[in-house]
Amino acid sequence: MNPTHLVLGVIGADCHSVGNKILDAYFTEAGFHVTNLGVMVSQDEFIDAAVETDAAAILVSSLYGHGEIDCEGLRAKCVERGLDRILLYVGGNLVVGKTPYAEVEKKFLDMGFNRVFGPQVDLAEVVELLRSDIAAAGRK
Amino acid sequence: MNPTHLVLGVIGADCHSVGNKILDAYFTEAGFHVTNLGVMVSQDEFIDAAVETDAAAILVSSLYGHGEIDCEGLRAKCVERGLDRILLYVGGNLVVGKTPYAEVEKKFLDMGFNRVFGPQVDLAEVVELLRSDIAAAGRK
Amino acid sequence: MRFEQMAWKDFLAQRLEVLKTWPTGKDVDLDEGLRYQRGIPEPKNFARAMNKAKSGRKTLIQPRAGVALIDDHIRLLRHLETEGTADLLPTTIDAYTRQNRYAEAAVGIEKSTAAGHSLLNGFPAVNHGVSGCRRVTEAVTKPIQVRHGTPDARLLAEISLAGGFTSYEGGGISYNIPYAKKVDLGDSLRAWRYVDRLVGYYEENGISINREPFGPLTGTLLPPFIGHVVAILEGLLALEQGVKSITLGYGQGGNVLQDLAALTSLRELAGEYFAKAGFSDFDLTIVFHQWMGGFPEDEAKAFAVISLGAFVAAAAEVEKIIVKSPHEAMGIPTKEANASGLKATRQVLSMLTDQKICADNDIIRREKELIRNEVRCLMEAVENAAGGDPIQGICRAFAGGLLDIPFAPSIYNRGRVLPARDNEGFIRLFSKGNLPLTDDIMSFHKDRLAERAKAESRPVTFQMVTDDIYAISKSKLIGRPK
Amino acid sequence: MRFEQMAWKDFLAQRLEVLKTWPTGKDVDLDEGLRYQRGIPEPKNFARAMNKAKSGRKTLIQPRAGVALIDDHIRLLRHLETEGTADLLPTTIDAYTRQNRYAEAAVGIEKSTAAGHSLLNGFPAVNHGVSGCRRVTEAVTKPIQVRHGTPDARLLAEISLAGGFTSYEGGGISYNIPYAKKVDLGDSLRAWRYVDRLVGYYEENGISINREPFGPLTGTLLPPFIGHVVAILEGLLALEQGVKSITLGYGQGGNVLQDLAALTSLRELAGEYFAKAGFSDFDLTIVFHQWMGGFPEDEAKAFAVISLGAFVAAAAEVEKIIVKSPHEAMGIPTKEANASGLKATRQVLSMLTDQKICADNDIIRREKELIRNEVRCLMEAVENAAGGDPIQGICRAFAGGLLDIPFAPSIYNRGRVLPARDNEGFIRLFSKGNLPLTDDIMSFHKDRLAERAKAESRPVTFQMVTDDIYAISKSKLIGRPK
Ligand code: B12
Ligand code: B12
Repeated sequence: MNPTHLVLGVIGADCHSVGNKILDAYFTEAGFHVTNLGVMVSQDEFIDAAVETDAAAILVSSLYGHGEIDCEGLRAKCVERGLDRILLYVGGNLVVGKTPYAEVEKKFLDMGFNRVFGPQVDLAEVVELLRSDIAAAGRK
Repeated sequence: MNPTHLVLGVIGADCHSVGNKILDAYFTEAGFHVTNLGVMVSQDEFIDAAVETDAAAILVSSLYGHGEIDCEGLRAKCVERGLDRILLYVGGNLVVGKTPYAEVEKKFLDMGFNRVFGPQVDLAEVVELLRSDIAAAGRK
Repeated sequence: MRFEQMAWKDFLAQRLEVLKTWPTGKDVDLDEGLRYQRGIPEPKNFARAMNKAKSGRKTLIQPRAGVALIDDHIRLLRHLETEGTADLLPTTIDAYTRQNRYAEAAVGIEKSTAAGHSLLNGFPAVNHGVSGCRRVTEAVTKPIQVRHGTPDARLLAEISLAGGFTSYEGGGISYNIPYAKKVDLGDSLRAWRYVDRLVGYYEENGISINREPFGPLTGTLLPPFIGHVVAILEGLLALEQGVKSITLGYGQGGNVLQDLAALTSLRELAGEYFAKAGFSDFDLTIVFHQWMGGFPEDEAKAFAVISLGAFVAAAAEVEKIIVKSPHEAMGIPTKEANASGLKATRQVLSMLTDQKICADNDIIRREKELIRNEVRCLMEAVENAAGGDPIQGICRAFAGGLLDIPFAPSIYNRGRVLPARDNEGFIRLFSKGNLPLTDDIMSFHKDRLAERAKAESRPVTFQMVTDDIYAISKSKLIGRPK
Repeated sequence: MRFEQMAWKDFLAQRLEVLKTWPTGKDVDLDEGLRYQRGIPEPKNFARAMNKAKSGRKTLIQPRAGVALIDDHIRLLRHLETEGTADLLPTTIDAYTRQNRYAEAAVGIEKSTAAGHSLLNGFPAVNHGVSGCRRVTEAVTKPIQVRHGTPDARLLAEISLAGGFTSYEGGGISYNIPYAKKVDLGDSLRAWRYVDRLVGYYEENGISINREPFGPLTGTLLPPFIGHVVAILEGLLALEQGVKSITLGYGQGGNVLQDLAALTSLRELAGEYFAKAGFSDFDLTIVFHQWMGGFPEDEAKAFAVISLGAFVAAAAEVEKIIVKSPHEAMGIPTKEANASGLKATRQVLSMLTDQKICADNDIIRREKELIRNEVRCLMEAVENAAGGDPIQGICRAFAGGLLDIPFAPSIYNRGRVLPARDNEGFIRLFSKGNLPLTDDIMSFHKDRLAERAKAESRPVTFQMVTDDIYAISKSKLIGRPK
């Protein structure tokens, strides 16, 4: 069985690399094939890599506060590029300033992300969710 | 000119003696004649001392939180004992728990105190107020 | 000094009277209490927890907390053990109960029920009686202690020990002089002999109950040696009555090196004096109290004071730290504020747990030597005054000012000692009153204060003391002139 | 290595290009900028404030802060200087500006105006231009600095210095490797040579501008010597261009003794290397950064981390401390949260100001010696790689992994160094990558880590590193297995 492909990266002009390295290690360890684009990744770079690897999901990080600006339109661009079933996960310190999680979640769900995570998320739970979301989406 | 007499003490079962010693020193220094009853003073003891010294004001401290219970009825008792013009000041941590000052002030003004002070009060201001209140009350 | 246990028949005779002082007293049955205590799971035994902390070199955290009504009190404690991760729980007793004014406590309970929130500054355990106490101690999972300030705490001890508490704070000096005005010192010492005898009886019957004299006293610019002498004397009196698990306390003074010296010397000196008096079968542990004087009103600043206290506890490797809250300056904390003090403390402790920090240096050694000499002066004076009877010795020492606690409210305390900080924030004496300190010692104190006076271009006066009292609440350690 | 100033005509030629990179560049006039700076009152000069802190043995406090719009930014800074009692003010630049993406910053300004709150993570100073900067610097009473993370910060420097800022953070290594992905290291070093030359020009004309290389780098488990080498190299490059007031930084590592050793050795070593390179006319000061890694989410715990940092700053007697807020783990702080971090820090500093605490002991000496040897290894390697040209040396050293910053995002960084904490929380190396450390040094590191591995019954692996990265945010210093 081929491992499921994921694309991972930190969007925009964001340089926070520590969490990214940990996510890479964690999802690889969990059995996924991770294409890690590192920090400062543009929407197009995410999509190119997803197309290229036939990825089941794109895992977007944003730590530095500009997530709101940087992530806008990603879903539309995915659809445009034919990635209509791809899962979009996003996590980190997504907006500027300490903000109730529910508010942040709504904002990013509305933008078309499938799941939204705060910085204190338990990665084991993310892996569970990802597996079941992928299964539900009929991919493996 | 005779110095104005004050009665000072910590009401109820309250043992906080540090502020009391400082208040004693401060008002004495400011030129008042202070009868300091120390800690754990009952309403009757306050009134006895005020009667005895013909005091212009009673300065009640309460730090330990039971101020609400301990101070109730002091004004009525003063009137009963013929001290109808006496000034009643109260200060300290007057109720149980961190409470907005305005709320505490209202509670104690309603009980018949002339002025109500929090623990962070500037004593110089209190002396000013006391002087003008005494003058206004037509005493010296 | 001779140390003798109270005769059991005297104890029992007194007991009849004690239990009559409030209706809930009749529900206390010594043997039933012992049986009940035997059923308490070992991890909930306070004495055992302190002992484990010592062998595991852990610092346990404990808040203060108490409200008028049982259900509220339980909710409060549960919050402190879950959200606050308290290792040890308290039940702080209200101020009426501390003065045996149970009728007023009853009014407080009524008014609190009516108001829907606590109008009492603690838990009125005597009024709630044995069954009320058991509801509390059964509702929590951590060892739980009675914390109060009661000169005559005999009935409270009977009820709360039968009620499942496994530690009891206080002592005949430390719960009289700072907490009362007119209670005869001999009376409180004898009342506490009764309490210690009661704990000794539990010990003889296989139930270890921790005892903790109250170290910080007035919490206000207390030079270490004064608290240490009181702690050692109360320790001796407790051991005399059969207490085995004893925790001596010291309140943060604010100068880190003085605090470190004080904490190590307390452990060493107590051990030595206890051994010299012939005691060997005891388990000595140390508790550190975060700053006991006036706090800054601002919560961020209060967190800073709390964290600094936690730092000292970690550096000194004490077994327990009593934690303050960011509401300290303003009023009894909400359960959330109380838990947040615990969390800040926990964070500092766990970040420092594997570190060894400034355990020893020349200044610490100098201060330890000083404390040792000061303690010796006072202990000798008490021994000389005792004529064999320690209680007698203590009463005479206080009467003559050989023992004297700064700023205390009791009329049995001379109140002639005046402390002030030196130029580095060490607490020194500027007036020794009648304390039997040698000229050498006093000239050290005076020189250090002269140094500060010079730096501030003003004489050492009561104004300096006042400035020092306010200092920490105004974001300083030393009350310098503006 | 030879140190040579950039030729003035080269500078001016470059300058023409730089000022064209965004429309606001055209408003910068060097001479007018000098005149403007001459009018700034002395107490608002940052270099002077740092110098006074050194001679007066004071630790100044400074927050980070920046929002998109000028008026909001002013309100924020004023709150920090009044309520927060900040001694020094910042203007933190947004992340688009840092990447010279001014068009995106413009979008951010628009969206922020529309939203009524800042959608940018800092102040877009280039977009606001000289006049916008002057509005800010004139609105405050304290010295004010540009804080950012910009590999090519030439235009920002031109605008902000003409705009009245008197201190400028950053450097060609420290504002590239941790902050960028694909910016050529030689390019950023040359861009910073321009910035330093600009500052040197101000100095030559009687305006002292403080320069501060960014010490903490990735803020994540950085062994002191790596940051020190970068700081010393950037210091040398700055002095080369005529900078006089230089502040070197170090970020809290978490082990108190290692932090103390790091801070004293940074001052000593920098002084020595600067002198050895022939510089004498400089004013060196030290800045300490409160914990730069992941913070605990809980605000009480964050206050504890903040207070512990303040403790170290006080014990080390540094001239400046950069302060975090209780919101750190969650997002850019509100002005209230930011001020509360300052207040907690102030409280600790002022309580410790007259105290001397663990300034020196055997462990501190051991660690200082270690750091000195490690720094020597790396500095020699850079010198050898330099062939006379320090910029060349630095580029070659990074290419060969002789300099290597753990966890950095830049492709010009090898990223093969892996640090982990030892059993007492000291940061050690478990993989040195290609760092030119001697076998002696590495066997010390390995022994210390082996000790921890043994205590935890597990090997030293990447899991241990991950555990250590999370540790402080999970209330520990060392990431022990459960
Ligand atoms: C030291 C201290 C103690 C010492 C007291 C030693 C002694 N004998 O004096 C000890 C440890 C013994 C103690 C015991 C208790 N304490 Co106490 N104590 C404090 C503490 C930390 C400092 C008090 C102090 O000395 N401040 C310094 C002096 C100079 O300031 P001050 O007392 O506030 O007085 C000034 C002002 O209030 C004002 N002022 C006072 N009265 C008046 C009157 C007038 C007219 C005016 C104008 C001004 C004025 O001027 C004074 C001089 O500047 C405070 C908290 C704090 N402030 O940080 C708690 C505090 C007062 N204690 C408190 C409590 C509850 C108790 C206990 C009941 C134990 C408990 N449940 O925790 C017992 C009391 C038992 C009893 N019978 O009274 C609470 C009160 C809570 C509330 N009101 O909601 C406080 C606020 C702590 C807290 N947050 O829980 N305490
Ligand atoms: C270290 C750090 C830095 C270092 C980064 C070094 C580097 N190259 O990595 C330095 C000092 C360089 C830095 C710079 C800046 N930083 Co910074 N930084 C931090 C800090 C303290 C820790 C980040 C970290 O490494 N955490 C440890 C890792 C393991 O956790 P993590 O990054 O959160 O990642 C985990 C989770 O978020 C989650 N996750 C992340 N992405 C995703 C995606 C998915 C799909 C899932 C499921 C989970 C997930 O899983 C990860 C692994 O557990 C945080 C605050 C904090 N957390 O305490 C601020 C913080 C992220 N930084 C912040 C800011 C603003 C900046 C700056 C813009 C400067 C400034 N204005 O203050 C610049 C950024 C410039 C740029 N171009 O990006 C802000 C962001 C504010 C906001 N969102 O409102 C923070 C929150 C601090 C603050 N409160 O102000 N920073």
